[in-house]
Amino acid sequence: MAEIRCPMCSRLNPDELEICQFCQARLKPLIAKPNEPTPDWLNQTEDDENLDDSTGVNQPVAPDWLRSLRSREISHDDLSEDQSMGDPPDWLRAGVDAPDLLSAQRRESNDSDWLADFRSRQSDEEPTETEPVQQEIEEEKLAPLDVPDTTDAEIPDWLSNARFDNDTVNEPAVPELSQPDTDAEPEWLARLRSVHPTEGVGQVPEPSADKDEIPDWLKADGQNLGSAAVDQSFESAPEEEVPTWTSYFEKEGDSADLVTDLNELKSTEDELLIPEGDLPDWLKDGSHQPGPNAEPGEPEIRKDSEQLPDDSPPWYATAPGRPFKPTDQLSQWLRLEASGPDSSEPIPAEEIPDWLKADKEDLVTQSLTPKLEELSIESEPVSIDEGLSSSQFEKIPETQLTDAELHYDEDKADLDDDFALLEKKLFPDGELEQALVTTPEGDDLQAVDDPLWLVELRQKMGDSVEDQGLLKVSPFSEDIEHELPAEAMAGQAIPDWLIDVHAQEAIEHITGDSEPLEISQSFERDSENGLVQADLPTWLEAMRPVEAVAAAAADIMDEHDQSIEKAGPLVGLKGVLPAEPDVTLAHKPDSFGLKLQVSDMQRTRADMLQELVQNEALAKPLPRKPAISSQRILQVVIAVTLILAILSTLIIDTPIAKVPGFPIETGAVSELINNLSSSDRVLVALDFQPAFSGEMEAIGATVLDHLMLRGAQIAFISTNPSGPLQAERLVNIVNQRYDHSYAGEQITNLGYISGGRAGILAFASTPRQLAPLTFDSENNPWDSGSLRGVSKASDFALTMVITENADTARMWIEQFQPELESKPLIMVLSAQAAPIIRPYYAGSPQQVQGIVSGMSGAAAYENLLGRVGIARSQWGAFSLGVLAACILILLGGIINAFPIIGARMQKTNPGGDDQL
Amino acid sequence: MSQIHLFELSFAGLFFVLLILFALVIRKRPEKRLREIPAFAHLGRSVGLAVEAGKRLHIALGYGGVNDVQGASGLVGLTMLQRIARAASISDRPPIASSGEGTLGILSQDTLKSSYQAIRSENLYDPIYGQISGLTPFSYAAGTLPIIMDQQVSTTVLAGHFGSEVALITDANERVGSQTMAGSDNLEAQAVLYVSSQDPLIGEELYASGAYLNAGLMHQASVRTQDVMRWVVIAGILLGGLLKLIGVIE
Amino acid sequence: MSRLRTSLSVAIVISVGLIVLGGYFLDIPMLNTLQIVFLRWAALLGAVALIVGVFNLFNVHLRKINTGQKGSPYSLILLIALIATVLIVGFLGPTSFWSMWIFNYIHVPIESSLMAVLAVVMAFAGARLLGRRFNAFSIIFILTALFVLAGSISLSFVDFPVLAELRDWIDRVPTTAGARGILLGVALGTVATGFRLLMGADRPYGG
Amino acid sequence: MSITSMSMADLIGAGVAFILTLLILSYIIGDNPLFRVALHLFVGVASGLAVVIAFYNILWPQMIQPLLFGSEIERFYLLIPLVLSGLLLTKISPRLGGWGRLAVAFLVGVGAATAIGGAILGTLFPQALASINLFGDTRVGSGGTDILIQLAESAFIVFGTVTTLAYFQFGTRKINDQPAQHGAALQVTAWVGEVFIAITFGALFAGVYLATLSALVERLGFLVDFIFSLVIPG
Repeated sequence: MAEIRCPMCSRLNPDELEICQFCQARLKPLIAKPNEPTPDWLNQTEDDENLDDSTGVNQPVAPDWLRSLRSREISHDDLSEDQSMGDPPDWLRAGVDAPDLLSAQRRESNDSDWLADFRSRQSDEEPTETEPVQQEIEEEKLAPLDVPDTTDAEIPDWLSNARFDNDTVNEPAVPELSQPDTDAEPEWLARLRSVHPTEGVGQVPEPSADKDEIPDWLKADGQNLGSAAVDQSFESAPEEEVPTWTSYFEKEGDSADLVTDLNELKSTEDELLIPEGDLPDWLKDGSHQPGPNAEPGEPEIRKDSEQLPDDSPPWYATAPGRPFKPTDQLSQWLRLEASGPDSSEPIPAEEIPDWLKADKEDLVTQSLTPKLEELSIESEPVSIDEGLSSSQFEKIPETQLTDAELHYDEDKADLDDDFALLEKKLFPDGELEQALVTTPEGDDLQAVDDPLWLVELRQKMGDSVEDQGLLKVSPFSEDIEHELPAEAMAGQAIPDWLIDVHAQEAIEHITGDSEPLEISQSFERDSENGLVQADLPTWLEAMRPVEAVAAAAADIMDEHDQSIEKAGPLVGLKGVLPAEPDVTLAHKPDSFGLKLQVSDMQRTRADMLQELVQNEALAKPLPRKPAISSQRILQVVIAVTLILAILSTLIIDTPIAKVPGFPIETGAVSELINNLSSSDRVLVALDFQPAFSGEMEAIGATVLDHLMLRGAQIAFISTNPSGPLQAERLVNIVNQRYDHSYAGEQITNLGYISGGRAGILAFASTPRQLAPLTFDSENNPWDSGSLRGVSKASDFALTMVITENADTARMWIEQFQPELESKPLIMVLSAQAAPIIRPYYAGSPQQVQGIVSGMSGAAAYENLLGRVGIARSQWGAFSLGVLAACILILLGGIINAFPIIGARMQKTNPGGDDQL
Repeated sequence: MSQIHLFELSFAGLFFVLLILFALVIRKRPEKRLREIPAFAHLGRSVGLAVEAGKRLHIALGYGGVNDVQGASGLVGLTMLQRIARAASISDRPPIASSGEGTLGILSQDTLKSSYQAIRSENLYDPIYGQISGLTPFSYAAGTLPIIMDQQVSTTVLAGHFGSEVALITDANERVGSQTMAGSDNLEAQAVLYVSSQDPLIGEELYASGAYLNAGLMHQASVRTQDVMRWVVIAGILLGGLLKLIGVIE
Repeated sequence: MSRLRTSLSVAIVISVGLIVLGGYFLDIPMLNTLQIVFLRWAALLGAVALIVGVFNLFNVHLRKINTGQKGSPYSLILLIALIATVLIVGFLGPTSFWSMWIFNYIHVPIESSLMAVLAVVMAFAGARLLGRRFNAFSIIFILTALFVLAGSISLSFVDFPVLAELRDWIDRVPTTAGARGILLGVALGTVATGFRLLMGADRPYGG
Repeated sequence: MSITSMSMADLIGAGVAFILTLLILSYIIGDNPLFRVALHLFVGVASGLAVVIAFYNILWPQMIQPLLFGSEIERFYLLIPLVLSGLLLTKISPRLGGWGRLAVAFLVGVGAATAIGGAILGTLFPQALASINLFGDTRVGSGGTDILIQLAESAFIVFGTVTTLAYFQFGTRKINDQPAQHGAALQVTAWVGEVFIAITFGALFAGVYLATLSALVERLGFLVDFIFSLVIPG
């Protein structure tokens, strides 16, 4: 059975557990539902009715929330204040949402990589989430950085990631650059990324605690599968796989793990086929009109951009056109794979879609937005690439989101057919599986001229790794591993303007009349090339060696002009693979001066976030308590003293106690009982907990003894489930102790009436209905038994309530006594209830005609009857115990008070309430 | 029915009318300051600290039958449960409610469910968090001890009908070093809690918890109504005593 | 559907509540009869709720066992005890020998032992009070408690009749006064709570 | 069952009770597995007893029996509670629980009304009247004391009741940027009220303590008796 490591105590638990069996911490992530509004306590003063209206998704996380917790100044409505401080720090929740994953991450080499935790958490979480949640997560990450327009969620999360990346240097940037993709990526990708070579797949947590066996990515609803799984596998999948595989290669050539992961890869085929309904539009278009003719899609794109918030960045507005490309290209790429090496024929017309050309304006804006800013901020030659790549990255996912949002409902009907069509187009005869598992095919690789480094790599890994296919994919990974791809650079180099830029500015840039020279040039170059730079599929971008970025922009362009791929997946694309010299110069990229401009405030916030998230991820050791505290010693001393005091008197039966005095209310009881005749029926409400049997049986037994001496017919009733059994027990005790033989008709156990006060009220008015049968349900006492002729409360000559509970006593007084019509009601009470009930005896009109209370009352009553019962036999021990308790409480109080008095003495002005 | 019942009816009527009036007034002018009750101030902090420390909050609802007067205190406890559940919804250990009566147990589950639904966090809900730990007073107390000792409880809120056995619960909290805030309708329980709880709620204070935890407009209104009716009762007692003394009424 | 249930529930609460309440205050035979009927139904439902409660208890501990949580062996003991009790007492009848045996030798001893533990726990709490809240009220509390305790015993070697009288006075006068004040306050709170429920402002039943 | 087996059963029972008592008392030293065992055993037994007794005393005689063997009217009368019980039972399953809400609503409705009625008829008026009646009270409460002293006592009780009641006052005068507090007069009244509350709780605590101590005495007595009965048979 796979196990999950607890995030709190880091101990292993069976993976079906939701709560750690050692520290009770939640093991499985709780995933917020989409559109989670501000928790009610953000706007606590609202009525519950208004709650649903409160959408707090956009509430920025307020670190002050924590500050307020730490600060000790609490006002009386602190709760609401704390809560209204702002959104729950979801990133804090994130830290615990996927604890096992966090721990898994921790076990990885990069312990300090809190961002990796984040990413892996997300990638595990997202598949079960939908757009709003992604948006939320973006905000969660951005908010602590105090980004101005966080609430509009206009800043894509890749941006925030990029920012974080800057803090973590050795971090391969591809994943966070493809963050929008990971937002929607299927879990197998996440697993590929986050799974530790030494871990089984079984350790992957299942976000939703309820559904068990099914892996998350299968549980993921149509939306995810539609918009996430498919897009991901097409767009970001290759890009995602790369780092994982390389990490495998560099960690250990563990073929077993590779196979495991390959199986997962295989399994994703199903996932890719699953999507139902909610296909993003661009996919639908794709399925309707294969590949190129995206013009129909064009209005869609416009529509999207219109429906976007005005302040959404230009690339966002123009994005929708983009996602089609990778899909199309991948499908083509797959076809190429299938058709083998000699498929090096020129790219079919459809492979260079017209809309790519048609999209010029978009592309301009895409490259423009970043570039303008760069010009304004830091004029580095790389800026174009940054602009392109960075703009490239968020287009795809954001569009998917938008489209999914826009068209989920309306298009649901056609989607199935559309998708069926699409499936046919994309993966004929499960080529995808083939493609995914053995991509590219061995002989394909032969066909493609192997670069030197690839040969080296094959020599290095070839024999150890069983799966050739995977190995042969490795060139890309090798490439990536050694050299940060352009995106990485761009991603790391996301300048502040991308965060701080106001949307309006961005839009101005799109529609700006004056275009700087560089841009127009780049655009011309693009158009000359026929294939627009910005249209390189992301996975293809990932393959571009870092030198492409490092070198001057002009050179890069030249490079691109030089080489046209003849075969393989890149067939027909220009300058996407670097020339060999570049590759052979593989080395870690220098960290260029593309620095993230972080203000001190942002830095401190980021540090705080990092610290908090790390703390959250760490298992919190429980505060070690001293083996035995002084208070515990005091408790034991009290116990021992008490027990010794009592035992001494019980064992050595010394008459140290005098029989207590005889209270007037107790005398009233014996008087009333003395007036009873043998034909009189007495109702005994026996309503005490078995816990009090020590006291109540002592008191009750003696009064019951008196009743039996008078030969009264006794009927027991109780509002306490165990009451009837108590009655049986008490009768036995009295019979044995005082040699009575009360049984049969003399004793009727009416059992238990439920409903408390209501039950008593009902019993008072209609006793027959409430207790139709005796406790053992054998006979009906009302017609034949001792209660013949009794139909109402007042038919009882005397009612006696035996209880330890003042409330129960009051219930009987208030509900039953009025029905007694001046028939007496007497109380046999525990010492704890007496003070509250005594006024009912002393008061006028007198509602209780007599009281026997406590051990003292019982001892006095026994004395009155001339019996030595339970009370008198225990009276000595009891008295000594009470005395010991008094002394202990007094001494203990003084001992505990001294330090405080001392402290008070030292204080010049002692504080308010505590002031004596 | 006797005339005295008309008195009682008119008392109830007055109470009801005032409740409505105050609700309307508060809707217009919300702010009305309540005297400080340390327990509620501490509760606010306890919730925050529990969330931060990854500990659990435990709300003990007692065993008062809902179809009874004693049930009222349990229902107040449910209001506190609702507020606390929402407040601590970001905790990785959701609050747990224990009750000692069937209906109260059902209600605690319903309350938790609706609280989480209100903040769209249904996935936080698990019936196990609204559990019945025993069906008699002492078995309830006994069943609650393991919750306190094993569930990493940082604060226990006792709000409901208890008996003197409540000392077992507070002592267990003492042993695991967790805080207790406690109120009950039962006098014996109150007496015990006055000694054994860090933050006792005396008598009526428990019933004002809704207002102190901002549970809604009606809670504010009912606190104001209680304040007014309090003086009605006081006036009634003094006036009645005076009239009785001078023999006007028998 | 849920909304429907909610509004239905509120309607039930209000109508039933008003009928029962009316039965308390008004002398209308129809109303009084309905009140009694509803009270009896409530008593029946209370018993059914008890059964639901037992199932809840059962589920909670069964789940503990299934998930192998901490303390699951104890849960197993609890379940065995529960089932055994239900079977024995259920089949043999509550007054049968073995039912009484369980009650006399398991239920009562454990419960009264817990009560006995309270004697130590409360003495300890009393001793700690001044350490926890050192103020005038705590001191008054402790002194009162000590006087009442000492006043309720009569030892041959320590006998202060004054204490007994003092205890009697404390019970009769200040305690009565304070208890009444508290009870009245609690009653006011209870009425307010009741009205909130009747108005559907508090809906613990969900919705 | 024969006498011998009974006595044997009782002997075994006493032994079991002895052991269980020791297990529970061991909690005084500290929490331990044996205590836990006894605790869980108790919860199981107590709950089992409660449910069986509820069945025997309420469900069987008041519901099931009339439904099975009762007249048409009885059955009709029980129709609604039967339906409500069915709904309530759906609460056992989280899935079906939705409609159980209606049954719970019925209980809450009755409970709310009982709470109001009980509090007003059962506490508010009786307690207020008791305070009022103190003054016209000709009979002497406890012990024959002089009428003036009794009047003074009555006045003192009422004073205590009023101040205690005033202590609970929640609303405060709104004084800007000052902690919420009562006016001077009310502060004094509340302080006096709190003194009465402290005295009341002190007395009640003592009462509770006496009850618990008698339980301790009874338990220790049982242990001693059991040991003696083993050491000195007969």
